[in-house]
Amino acid sequence: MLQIDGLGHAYAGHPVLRDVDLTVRRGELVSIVGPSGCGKSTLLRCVAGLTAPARGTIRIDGRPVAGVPGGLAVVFQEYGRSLLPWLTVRDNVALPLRRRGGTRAQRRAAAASALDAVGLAAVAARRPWQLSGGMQQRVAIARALAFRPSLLLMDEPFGSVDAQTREDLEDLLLTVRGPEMTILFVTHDIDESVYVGDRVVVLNGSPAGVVADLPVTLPTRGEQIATREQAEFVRLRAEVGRQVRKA
Amino acid sequence: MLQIDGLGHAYAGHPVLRDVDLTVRRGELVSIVGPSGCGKSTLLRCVAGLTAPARGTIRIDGRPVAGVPGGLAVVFQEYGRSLLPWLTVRDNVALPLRRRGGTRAQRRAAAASALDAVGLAAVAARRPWQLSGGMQQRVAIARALAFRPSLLLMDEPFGSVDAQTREDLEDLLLTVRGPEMTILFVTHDIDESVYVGDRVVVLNGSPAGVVADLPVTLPTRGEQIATREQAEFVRLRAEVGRQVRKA
Amino acid sequence: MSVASAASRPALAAGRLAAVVARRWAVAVALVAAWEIVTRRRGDVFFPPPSAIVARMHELWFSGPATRLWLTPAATADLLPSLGRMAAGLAGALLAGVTLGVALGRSPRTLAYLDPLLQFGRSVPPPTLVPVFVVLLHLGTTMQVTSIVSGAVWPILLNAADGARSVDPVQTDTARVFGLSATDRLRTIILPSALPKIFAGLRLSLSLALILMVFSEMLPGTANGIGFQLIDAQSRSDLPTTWAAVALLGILGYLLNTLLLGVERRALRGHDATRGGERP
Amino acid sequence: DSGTSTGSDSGLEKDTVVVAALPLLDVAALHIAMARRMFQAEGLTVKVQPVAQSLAALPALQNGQVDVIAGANYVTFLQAHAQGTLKLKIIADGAAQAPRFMRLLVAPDSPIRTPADLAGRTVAVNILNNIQSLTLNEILTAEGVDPSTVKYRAVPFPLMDKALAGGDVDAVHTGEPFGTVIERRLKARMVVDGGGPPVTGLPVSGYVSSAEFVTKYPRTAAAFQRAIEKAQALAAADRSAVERVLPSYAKVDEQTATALTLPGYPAAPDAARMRRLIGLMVKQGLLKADIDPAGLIFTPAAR
Amino acid sequence: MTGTGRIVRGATGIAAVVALSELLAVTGVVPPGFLPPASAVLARAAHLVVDPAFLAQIAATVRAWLTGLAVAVAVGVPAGLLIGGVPAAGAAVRPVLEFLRPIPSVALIPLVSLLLGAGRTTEVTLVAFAATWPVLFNTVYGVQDQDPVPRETLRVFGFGRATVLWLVALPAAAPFIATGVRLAAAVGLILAVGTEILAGFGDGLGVFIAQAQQVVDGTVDVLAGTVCAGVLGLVANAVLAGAERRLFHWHPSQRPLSPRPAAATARAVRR
Ligand SMILES: Nc1ncnc2c1ncn2[C@@H]1O[C@H](COP(=O)(O)OP(=O)(O)OP(=O)(O)O)[C@@H](O)[C@H]1O
Ligand SMILES: Nc1ncnc2c1ncn2[C@@H]1O[C@H](COP(=O)(O)OP(=O)(O)OP(=O)(O)O)[C@@H](O)[C@H]1O
Ligand SMILES: [Mg+2]
Ligand SMILES: [Mg+2]
Repeated sequence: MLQIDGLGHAYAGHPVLRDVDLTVRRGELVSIVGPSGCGKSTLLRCVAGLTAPARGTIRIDGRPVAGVPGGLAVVFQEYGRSLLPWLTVRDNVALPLRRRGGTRAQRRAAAASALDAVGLAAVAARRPWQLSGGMQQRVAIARALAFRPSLLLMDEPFGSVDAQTREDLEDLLLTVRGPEMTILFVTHDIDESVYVGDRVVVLNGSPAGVVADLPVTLPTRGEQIATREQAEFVRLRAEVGRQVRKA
Repeated sequence: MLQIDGLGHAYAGHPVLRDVDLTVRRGELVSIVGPSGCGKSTLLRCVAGLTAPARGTIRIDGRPVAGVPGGLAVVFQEYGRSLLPWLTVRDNVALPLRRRGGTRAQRRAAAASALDAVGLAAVAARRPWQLSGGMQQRVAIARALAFRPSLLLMDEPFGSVDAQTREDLEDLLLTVRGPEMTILFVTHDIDESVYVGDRVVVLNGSPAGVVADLPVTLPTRGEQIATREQAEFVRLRAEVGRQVRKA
Repeated sequence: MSVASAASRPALAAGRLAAVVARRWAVAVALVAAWEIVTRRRGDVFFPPPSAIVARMHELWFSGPATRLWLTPAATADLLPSLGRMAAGLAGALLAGVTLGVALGRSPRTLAYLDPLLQFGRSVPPPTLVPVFVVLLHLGTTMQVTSIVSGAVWPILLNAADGARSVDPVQTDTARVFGLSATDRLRTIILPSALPKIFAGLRLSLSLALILMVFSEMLPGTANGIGFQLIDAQSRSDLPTTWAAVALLGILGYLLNTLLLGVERRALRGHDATRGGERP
Repeated sequence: DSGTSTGSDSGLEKDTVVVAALPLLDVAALHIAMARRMFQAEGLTVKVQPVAQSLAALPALQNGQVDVIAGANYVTFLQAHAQGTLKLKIIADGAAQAPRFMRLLVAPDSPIRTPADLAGRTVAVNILNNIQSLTLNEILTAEGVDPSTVKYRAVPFPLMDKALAGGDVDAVHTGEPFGTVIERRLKARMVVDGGGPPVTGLPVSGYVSSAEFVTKYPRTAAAFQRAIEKAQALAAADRSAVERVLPSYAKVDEQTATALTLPGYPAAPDAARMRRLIGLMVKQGLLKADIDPAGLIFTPAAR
Repeated sequence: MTGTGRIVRGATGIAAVVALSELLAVTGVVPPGFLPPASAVLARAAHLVVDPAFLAQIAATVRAWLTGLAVAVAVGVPAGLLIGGVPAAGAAVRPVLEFLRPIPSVALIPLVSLLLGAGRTTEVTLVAFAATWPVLFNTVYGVQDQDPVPRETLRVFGFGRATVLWLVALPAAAPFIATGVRLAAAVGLILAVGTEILAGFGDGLGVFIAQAQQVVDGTVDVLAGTVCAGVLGLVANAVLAGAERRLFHWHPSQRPLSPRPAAATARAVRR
């Protein structure tokens, strides 16, 4: 579904990414990890068509990306700033649904159920700036999920929520994903990358490239404690950790 | 050093905090955990004198807090927005040092060494918006540390950095803390709260109060893997987890 | 970022420059051409064609000797005093507008006391104040500069107040926490974040100052300046000169504005480069 | 809309005339004619549109929003005619220079005593390069003073007292009723009689219209002319007739009205006097070339 | 600050200035007889505003002013969005705008009246001409000086440029556009009255002032008219500022500077 070939990018002369190759099949959930500042957000920006890469090509369903591809949703790392302060939480979530058509009532219903899924049904009528950091982040997640995108890019989406909520959201993500939703999931939490991902891609180096691409083959899935106790899980997280750490 | 009595707060009628009592000795590092949206940031804002609490008193060294106390530094949860985009990274870090006096050169040197400590010496001359999210967060940390505050409030300071850097920063925090620096450390990571804290305070409930205040008594400190393997550590983190989860 | 081979680079650059110039000026040139054609057809004395206006401007102001930059004595006698008054007026407006605006933006209490007076003041048409000016001030430069300041200060003041009020709360909190002194707070947070808006106000004030310069040269006691020329030509029904003065004001405004844009670009260089129009 | 209903019974092309009028002594005849129903006698209805400066009414005249400008300053309108912005037609004379109608005043303690003392001094006039400097220059020349040594400054009549008292100008060249008021208030002293020889009788302002109007509505224009000329004669003959209308439109109180000096109210426009004005304008560079006044004066075809 | 508190403080400020100017007249700092004291001007203004003939003049001015302002907003906001949001469009029309903008409306009065006739249309045109610039430029700056993240968010969800402009750029710039409208309101009023003064023809507050300027001792009337103009501006600003407070309560500039708990919140906690 997504095919990245020889992608390179530089900001004002500082090279950030070099020769990134990555192929993602439809419905796959790929975790991306790497040290802070290595270029993960940049990679997502390129895929989203927000930044034109200096070199290399990105294809979605075989067509080169020029501009923002359709059916895309992004949870930005700057989640707080990506919410519109003049809209209520509910309207923020319902906003992208205009693209999907449907009546106003349908959109509101979809927004309400997405907010319910992230545990924020109670604050639907408030404004984003009246929420705590973690709540804002969950609003951004709800917005992306309500949209039912075919390609979902998430940049450190669970960084501001507490451990319990984080586990709930991880499980929520595993529930909502389906054969039609392809997901790139940037995270700093190595456990998390293994827990949610079908594959874990490690970016590293300066400029960064793909230093590891590890398939996750866990016998059990979706039950937090049990999953994390599996030997395969422990092996994978150690391996990912090693790849992230090597300078 | 810090004494909070019967603190309560509400935003426009929504009660957030109720009857929070907390006493912190000089030089102590208190971790604060609790579910997302429970009021941790609000508690820090009250201590910082940025929000006047609806009820209760906060005393620092016996004097009630009215306005922002001296010798204070805060790492905000919205780290990105707390950096000034028109100043270079170095100048952002050096900015609060004016209060400390010293020549411009001294301030710059202090800023440079703080940036070095968080691994950002190379980007001192760039602007904050040219940095990745995790790098911006580290700049905010460097700014607070360079200030050598007597009271340091950190709101989820390591949320956007990768696992390796996070461990490095945790250890950095343990290095720079001293008998004169009192620290309130809000985090979502239960392991982290136990690893860095002398005590872990759990906020929970709606409106939230202190549901647990657990002293951390670990034989060894400051070596990541060894520390986390101790039985006491495992016991504590389980206990904290239980307290955070109970609705 | 496209990679061009070294050989084709200058050609490319020249081409790009030409394209930029064409894009910038195509609309303007088309409009002037249309104007020329229509006015020539109509032959109305009130609306001379642009070519006639340019000829008149040349004759009036730019047919002097090369040693004086081709300026005629009339040009130096009218242009320089006018520009001087305008510069003084704009500088006064900038100083007063930023000072008052920032103070009002940061202090709701002061604002409450002064707001009605300021709102009243800025709605007062300057021509009605002439009797007051004549009594309180001396004819000539003082009165003229005062009238420019009192009219041009408002956009700067209002925009500065607006900018100072909408500083990101996290930034003000940061300043409070680190105990920045009032001057530091002003210098490093409030002014820089209000700066884009102050510039928006300044650009409005610039053109207002130009208009007010004309107005100030209609005040009692004036005997030189572009505005005076304009009014005098109008009273003599000398339309080519009237139009020439109007065009000169337009050109002056354009030049001054371009200058200001350059200053603005430098001043806002450090600001978030991701702002300012769409990204490519 | 200037009233286009045809006055067939009176033989006029239209019976409503819209007049833009200044609040000056010059237009006393208009108000006398209205007060004494002289327009009605000619079958005319006159609507007055107040206007602050005669030139400001020019676009309205051009667009047919007004038909006549009362108190139109001849210097200004002759210039407009010469530039081609208006095909001027003078329907009736308004005011002419008369002794003391304009006067040059100085503060009581001023060192300026004779016209010769004006050399190098600043003198306020209502508008620069217009009737006031034109006539004063002529008087100074006659007195043997070089007019180019006088610095003129534009100060509107009503502000002249303030400018003189504040010391911003050395002398003010006033017109009535301002001259009388300033003399009384500031105890100002007259140095030059601006209406004295050699400019006495020089036309100052009149009732003007455009060639289009008089061509289209010749009989209406003629009726208007007859009424004004009757009123002019009355104004010239009976000062009290003028004094009675002044308070209503020129905001002059009755006491001032009796004290002030009136201009001349010539019965009809006169080509010879007009030629003198044009001659002076050409001489002082206010006109580039001579104009033949005969063609400017509206003379109705004999009935 | 409560509405009443604002009004009381504002009134205090005005009273202080009136008292000061009265004092200047009494102490003779300003030579007597030349400037009427504030009390005389206010008394005259109070007398005028109950005079139906004068009110009709005011009404004429207000009509022209509001019409011109409406035109300015209708032209300025979309044009500003286009110039600020679509760089190519901006580059093409900028030179023309930058040339037109500084042309003094004062100089345009005779020419516009020749084209459109001396009267309402001319006045409205000039008001609109002058009032468009503040709206336009504040819109352009408002669009350009905003956080790109919200705009990118919508682009990512597949909204077209126009929609993003409408859904994000416009609301985000709205508070600043509103400031532009407030500036334009004052400029428009000045132009409405100023056109009337300089054209001195027809009816309106400016014509009243221009007439008063021509006569002996007209200064009281001139200043009384000026007070009326100022009060009109004051009222317009109060209305616009009130609307801003309602519409933009989400904007940092409308939130209190340092959050203090309201009495109501304290009570809520007790419960
Ligand atoms: N400015 C505000 N106006 C109204 N309500 C607010 C405001 N700020 C915070 N709140 C509310 O107060 C509660 C506590 O917020 P706070 O930011 O203290 O939570 P937190 O514990 O820091 O959460 P997180 O871990 O998600 O950052 C939340 O329910 C939030 O909705
Ligand atoms: N607008 C910009 N201008 C210049 N340099 C930039 C810009 N944005 C990012 N960079 C640089 O590009 C590099 C990669 O940034 P990016 O945001 O992609 O990192 P990241 O992997 O997402 O890091 P993090 O995990 O900390 O968010 C960083 O070194 C950063 O300094
Ligand atoms: Mg990132
Ligand atoms: Mg928080």
